[in-house]
Amino acid sequence: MAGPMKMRATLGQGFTEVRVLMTHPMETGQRKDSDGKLVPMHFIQNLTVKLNGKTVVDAQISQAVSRNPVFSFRLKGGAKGDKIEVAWLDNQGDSNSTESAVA
Amino acid sequence: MTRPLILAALFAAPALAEPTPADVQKQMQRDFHPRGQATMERLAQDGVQRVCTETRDRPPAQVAKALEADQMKTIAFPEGSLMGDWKRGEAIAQSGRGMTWNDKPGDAAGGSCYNCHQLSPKELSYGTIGPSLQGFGKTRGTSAEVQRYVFGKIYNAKAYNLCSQMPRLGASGTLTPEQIKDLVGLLLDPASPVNQ
Amino acid sequence: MNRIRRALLAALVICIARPRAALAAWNKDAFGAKTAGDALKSLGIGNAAPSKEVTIDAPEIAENGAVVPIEITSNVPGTTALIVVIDNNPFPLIARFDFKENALPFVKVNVKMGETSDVRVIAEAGGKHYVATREVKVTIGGCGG
Amino acid sequence: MKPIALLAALALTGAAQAQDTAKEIQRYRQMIAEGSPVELFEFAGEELWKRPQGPSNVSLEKCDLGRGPGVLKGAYARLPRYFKDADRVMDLETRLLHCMTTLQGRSEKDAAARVFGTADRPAEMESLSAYIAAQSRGMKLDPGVSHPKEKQSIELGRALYFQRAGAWDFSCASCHGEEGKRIRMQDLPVLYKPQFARPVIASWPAYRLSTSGFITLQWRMNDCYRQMRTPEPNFGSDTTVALIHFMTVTARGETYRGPGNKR
Repeated sequence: MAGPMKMRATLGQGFTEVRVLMTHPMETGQRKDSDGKLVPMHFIQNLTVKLNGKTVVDAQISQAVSRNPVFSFRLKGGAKGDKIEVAWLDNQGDSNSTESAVA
Repeated sequence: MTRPLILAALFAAPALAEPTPADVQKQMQRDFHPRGQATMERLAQDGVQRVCTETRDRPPAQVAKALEADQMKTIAFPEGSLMGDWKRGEAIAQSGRGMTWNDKPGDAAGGSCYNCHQLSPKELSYGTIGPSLQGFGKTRGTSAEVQRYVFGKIYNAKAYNLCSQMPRLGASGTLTPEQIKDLVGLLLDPASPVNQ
Repeated sequence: MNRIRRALLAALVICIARPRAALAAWNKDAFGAKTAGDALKSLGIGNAAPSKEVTIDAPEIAENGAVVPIEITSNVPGTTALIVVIDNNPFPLIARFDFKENALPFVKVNVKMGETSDVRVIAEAGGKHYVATREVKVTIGGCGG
Repeated sequence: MKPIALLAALALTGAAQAQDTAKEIQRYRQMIAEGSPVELFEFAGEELWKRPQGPSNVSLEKCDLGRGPGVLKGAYARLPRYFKDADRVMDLETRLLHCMTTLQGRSEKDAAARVFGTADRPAEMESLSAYIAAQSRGMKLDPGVSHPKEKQSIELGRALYFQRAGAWDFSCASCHGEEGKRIRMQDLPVLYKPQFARPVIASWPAYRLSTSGFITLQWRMNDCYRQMRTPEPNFGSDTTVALIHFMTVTARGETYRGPGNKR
C-alpha cells in the first residue's frame, strides 16, 4: 500500500544530483488521531540508492525525518542514461522503489 | 456588425453596478448551507453589520451614536464586583474555540483574545489587529467604572465603537457573563500577568 | 568440485542473508537511545573532533518544527558516513548515511524538531570522526494558510 | 516546546535583529520551497487526470479548462473565467467538478462528496489542482475580466470581501483589511491591494507544512468562513468563485509560481 514515489536525476557540475520524493506518513508513535488514540509508529528505516545496480548510498533513518520525505544525494560523475534506483523499507515491512535514468 | 456590441453594452451596464449589502446577503443565502450550530440566520445582517458594510466602517457620527446607544441596551451588567479570576481569564483569552460549525454547541468557548491583542507578557504569540492591552489595569485601577467599562466593552464592543472589528462576545452568546468577569480580572487584577 | 560447492554455498548464504541483512541494518539500540551520547556510543563513536570541513546548512529559525530542511556535507577526504543527531529530540539519532565510492558525502533532507536544539553532524573518515554543530530555533505560528 | 523562550529572546533584541529574524524566516521558506513534497501531489494528480472514472468510465483528459479540451499548459493562470457551456464563471475546482459530472457522468453529490482531504488521504480535487496548477508555472495570472458575467463576478467578490456577517460580525476585511497586521504570529495580507494579493495568489494552491496536506483556494474560502462563524459555503458556489475571482484579478499580471508552500 505504498504511495507514489518520484525521482529526478540530473547532471550537475561534476556530479549527478538525485532528488527523490516518497509518500510516507513517518508516524512517530506519539501523535494522537482525532479520537485521541495514539497512531502507531510507522516510518521508513532503510533507504538505498543504487547506481547501475551497485549500492552507492545506504541510509538508516528514524521517525524524525519529516512526513513525505524528500532527499537529495549527489553521485560522482555520472552520465546521461545511467540507471538510478532508490528503494525503501519501513518498520512495518512495507517497501517501495523507483528507477530512473540520469537526464 | 454593431448589434453584438450594443447587446454587450446592454449587458454590461447593469452588471457593473456594485451589489448592495442586501444583494450580497441574498447571494449568500443561495450559496451557503447550515452546518452544526452555524445556522443560516447568521447571514442576515443586523443594523450594525449593514451600516458598517455600507460605509466601509465609517458610519456618519449621528447614525453611529444612535446605534451605539441601542447596542448599550443589550449589555446585561451583573450586580456587584465585575472582577473575576484572572487565571481562568487567561485560559479564556487563549482559547479560540466556540461558535464555528465544528465546535460543539455545549462546549465552553474562548474569547480568542490573543488572536488580536497583546496581553500577558509571557505570551509572545499574539496578534496585532487590536491594540496592545499589556499593563491595561496598571494605569486605570480597579474602580467600579473601569470594571463596568471593560465588562461592557467585551460584552458588546459595538456599544462603544460601532464598527469595531471586535466580536460582541457577550451579546452573541459566545461568552457567559461569568467568563467575561474572568476576562475583566485578567485585564484589571493587579496580580494578573497583564499588569506585571 | 570444491569450488562449485563453495560458490553454491556462497550464493545460498547471500540469498538467506540478504533480506535479513537489510532488516538488521537498522541500528535499534542507537535509534532507541534517549540521549545523543548514548546514541553515538551505540554507533561506536567516541570523540569527534570539531571540524570546519563538515558543514550544516539549515535555517537559523524554523517556523514549523515538523519540517526543518537541512543540507549536510563533508569535505574531509575519505568520508564514508554522515550521522545526524538532534540533541533535544526525544530520540536524538536522526539518520546514518553510508556512502560508497561513487557517492559524495552530501545529503539534503527535511527533519522534525520538537524544540529549539543543536543539530550535530558527524563525519566518519578513516575510522576517525569529525563534528559540526548548528543551533536551529523552532517557533510556532498562528492559524494558518 | 521552548518557542516562548525563543520569542522572548527575539523580543529583547533590537530592530536590526528583528530584520535578521525576518531574513532567516525568509531563508527557511526558501529552503522549504526547494525541498517540498508538493511534486508528489502533482504526480498523484496526473494519475487521476488520466484515470477512467464514473459511469462513463472515461478520464478527464478531454476536460476543457478554457484553452480547449485537454489543454493544461497555462490553463490555470487564466482562471477563473466565464465558460459558455455552463454559462457561469468558474475557478479550477468548479470547472473540474463540471467535467466530472459532464464527461465522467458522475453525480455532483458523488464528485463533491470529499473535496477537502487529509494528509493520509488527499482529496481527488487537491491532487488534480496540484497537477494542473503546476502547468502554469512561469505564466502571468490572466483571469477573465471582460465578459459581463466576469465583471459581475468580480464586483460580487469585492462586495463579499467587505460584507459583515456571521455570529462575530466579521468581513474578510476584518482581518485582511489593514497593512502590517497579524493574527497570533501569522501575517495577514490585505488581499484587495495588488501588492499584497500578488505574491499570495501566485502561490496557491499549496502544500501545507503544519498538516502535510495539500490545500486549495476553495478550501481557503471554506475555512475562512468557518472562522468567521458563518454557515458553510457550498463548494464551487458563485460566492466562493467570486471571492477567488476578485482576489485573482487584484493579483493580475503576477507570474504564477505555485503550487507553493504554506506554514
